[in-house]
Amino acid sequence: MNLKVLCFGITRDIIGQFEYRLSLPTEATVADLKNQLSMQFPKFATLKSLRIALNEEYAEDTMTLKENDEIVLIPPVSGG
Amino acid sequence: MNLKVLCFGITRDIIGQFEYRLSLPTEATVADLKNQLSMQFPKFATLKSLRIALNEEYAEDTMTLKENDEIVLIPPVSGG
Amino acid sequence: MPSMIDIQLLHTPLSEQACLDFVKTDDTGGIVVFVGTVRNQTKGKAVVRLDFEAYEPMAISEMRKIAVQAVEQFSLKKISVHHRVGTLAIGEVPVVIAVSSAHRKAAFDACELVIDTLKETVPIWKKEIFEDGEVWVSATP
Amino acid sequence: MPSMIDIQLLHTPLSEQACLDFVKTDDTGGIVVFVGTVRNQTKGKAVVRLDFEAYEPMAISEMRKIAVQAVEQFSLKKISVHHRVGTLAIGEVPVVIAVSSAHRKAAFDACELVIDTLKETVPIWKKEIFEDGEVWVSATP
Repeated sequence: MNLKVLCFGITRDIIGQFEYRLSLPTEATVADLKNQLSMQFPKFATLKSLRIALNEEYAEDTMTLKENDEIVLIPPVSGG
Repeated sequence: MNLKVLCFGITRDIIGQFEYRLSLPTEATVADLKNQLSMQFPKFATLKSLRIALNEEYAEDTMTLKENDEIVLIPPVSGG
Repeated sequence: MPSMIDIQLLHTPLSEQACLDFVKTDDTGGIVVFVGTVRNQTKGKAVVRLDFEAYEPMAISEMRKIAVQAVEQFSLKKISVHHRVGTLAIGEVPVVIAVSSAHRKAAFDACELVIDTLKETVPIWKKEIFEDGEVWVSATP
Repeated sequence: MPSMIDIQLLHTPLSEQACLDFVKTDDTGGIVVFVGTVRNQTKGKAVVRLDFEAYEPMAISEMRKIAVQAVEQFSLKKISVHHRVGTLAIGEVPVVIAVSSAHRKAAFDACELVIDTLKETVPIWKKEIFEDGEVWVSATP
């Protein structure tokens, strides 16, 4: 399936764009997405953490992705 | 010696005036002053506490009073 | 450390912004402010207004002692303590305490210690005025 | 509890007074406010400015979750959380958190927990701009 991922903060700098499109097998999980990104962008290994938000909520690694999900990369936050 | 005592808060209500004059023997202490006030005004026994300030500082019971001291009655404070 | 400490006992309404502006510095990490307000009731009984009075010179010197101690203990950048006296209506502000610090934890701890200590040692008294009487707060058990 | 909670993510300068005014109620015993400011240096290196960005809808919903949790846990009267995004100069204010409570201890504890949690869970990022480069704060070890 084709997914669109939104990239904030340092993840946008690493990937080089705000909206990143990629393909994953149907039933792919959040963990699969993280693995795919780590392979394509070795710099992700330098981050303190990487969380994924699905539809404006933090997602567990085991959750399954769907084509129309709003998928967002959340590197370590630093508000306040 | 003749002393002048300034009365704030509930102590002014108990004594009935802001400046109260009384006589105590030379070398009288803060404790002596408290005893004298308690005898003259039994309502002092109803207070949670009574501190004496001498010249803008809290005074220990053992401190000696002098005629020109600024003596102030400090009932329980309730600022803030 | 006079320029780090701003102590005021005022007969006019307090300005939270004035306290904030005093403590802001370019090397501050966090500012914590405590604002006291006059509550509309005590133990369920409606309060009409509060009258505050102070033994003014000593109130100022005791507030200053607390501020100096807090600056030293918590390495504060700046501190502002304003207390009002006179008659206050419901919702009005008797006290504002603002502190700034490099680390926010120290700012929270310092601000809380300052208001706790102020309520124990500073010679200021408030009288609650009810519809049917009045009482000096905390004077008797 | 919508009327007890005021969450705003703003592209314009914050007003501490607006947060204070929101949380003041006639039955409040104490108000505690945390004000973040942009510091002029990080580990001794001069900061020129900070750029804040947010995943806006989720930043608002996460701030609201924290506020709801704080109101319940500490029986707060009201809470106001304003966060700014965009470019901020030294001394400007990225965040203001104001809480009101019947008891001041609860107000201090709540305000501190809210800023601590906000810094852990709300999707907002800041980039420090130096004379000779820039860095996303806390992104890498």
